[in-house]
Amino acid sequence: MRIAVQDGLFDIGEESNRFAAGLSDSGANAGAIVTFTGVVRGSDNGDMVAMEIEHYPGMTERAIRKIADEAMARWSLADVLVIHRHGRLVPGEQIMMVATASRHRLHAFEAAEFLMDYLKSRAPFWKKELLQDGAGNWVEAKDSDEEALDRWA
Amino acid sequence: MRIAVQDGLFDIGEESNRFAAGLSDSGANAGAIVTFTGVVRGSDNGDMVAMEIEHYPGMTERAIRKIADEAMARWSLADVLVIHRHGRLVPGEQIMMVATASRHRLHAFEAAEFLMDYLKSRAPFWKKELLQDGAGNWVEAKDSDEEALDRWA
Amino acid sequence: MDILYFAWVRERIGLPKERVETSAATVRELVAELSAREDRYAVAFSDLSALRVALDQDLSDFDAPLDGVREVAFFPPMTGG
Amino acid sequence: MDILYFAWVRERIGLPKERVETSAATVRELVAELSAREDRYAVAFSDLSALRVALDQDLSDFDAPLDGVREVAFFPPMTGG
Repeated sequence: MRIAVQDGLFDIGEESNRFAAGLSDSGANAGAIVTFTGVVRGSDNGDMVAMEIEHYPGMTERAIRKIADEAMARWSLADVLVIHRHGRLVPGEQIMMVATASRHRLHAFEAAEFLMDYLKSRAPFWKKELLQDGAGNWVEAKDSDEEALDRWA
Repeated sequence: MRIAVQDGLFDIGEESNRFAAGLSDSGANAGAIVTFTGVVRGSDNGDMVAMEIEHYPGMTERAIRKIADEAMARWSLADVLVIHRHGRLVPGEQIMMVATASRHRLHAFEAAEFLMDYLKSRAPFWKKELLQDGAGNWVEAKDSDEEALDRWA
Repeated sequence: MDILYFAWVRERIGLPKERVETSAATVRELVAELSAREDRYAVAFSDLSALRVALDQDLSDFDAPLDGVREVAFFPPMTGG
Repeated sequence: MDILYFAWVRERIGLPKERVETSAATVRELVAELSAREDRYAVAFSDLSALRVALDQDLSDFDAPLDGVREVAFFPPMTGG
């Protein structure tokens, strides 16, 4: 399991290959690898210049590890990767990535969706949209993100 | 949309980066990218030396395109990628990959699962396990793979 | 009409492709005609529930008519992915 | 006890962190104590349903006891992912 909380960019391809190589080196014999990558979207009217992501340094890795441990306990997984950035990001940059590996595709898919649903609402990150006119808007949590957790209750 | 049916290896990282770059170049503004990669598993007793994948050349691309078009019609997708290999593969090599991109993570996840479920049972590929003693076993279709399609009916 | 065989159907019949002159109206009639020809066909076609058929590269079924069809393919359930 | 504030809670209160001496028994009592101190606290804590609290870096709730707790953090619902 690898968890990285970082301000720098990461390379989707490099991380995907490293995850796959790790499986092969460990003899995990996993047949299914799922990745999810989140990318900063531009606002529909184009007035967002950047996304600022604040986090809670002591708690962030701890909360993510708890979520990843829970995924390992619920599904039969050969490995889990979570990368989440913080700081100032511009539209088009990747925010975060999860990867899961399992013998069976359903486990890998469900675990990746579970990780995403929990990272959205239970990992201590807060997004602020920085606009062209200098204003900043805190992104509000969506009811639908909270409701997504019901699926795993 | 890109569909590739090939006997050669592909690089998961390179394909992931190319897919992400294509989204960015086209201004798709997709916030969510999901990939699935299938890897040849070794047999539990280690006696499988290779997996031979037969396909139906004329029909394969046509069937995959139909499945991908159906995914584009059902979900709001910015792009779809399907790569599927045929020929002789050894354990640890990747067999196939799908990637989906959407504004919303749920669409990207569901479409990727849909593509996988249909590729398993509706694209004309047949797997044969080649064993150490020279024998070859055709892999039998699983009831569970056929039942997985009910979810999308 | 071209007839194609894949996977163990190809192995049991012993060839990947052949050209057949037939007046069969449906896939089922074509199967009966081939099965009557030689034992290897009868063996390959003995359990139709274990077989799939494609007409001109689209999945179809055994009761489908053959008018205008140029290519028929027989194979076991697919195991891609 | 260290008290941390994040996102708009931090902005409204005007600082990221402070050390507070308190005899509050629960989070709710601590919130009442802070809110009585100055208006900016009262504003930030005016709607507890819009806030979350973590005790020693674990999510908790407003009725949780504070005995032995060294770090309390207040913030809006998280928006990661």
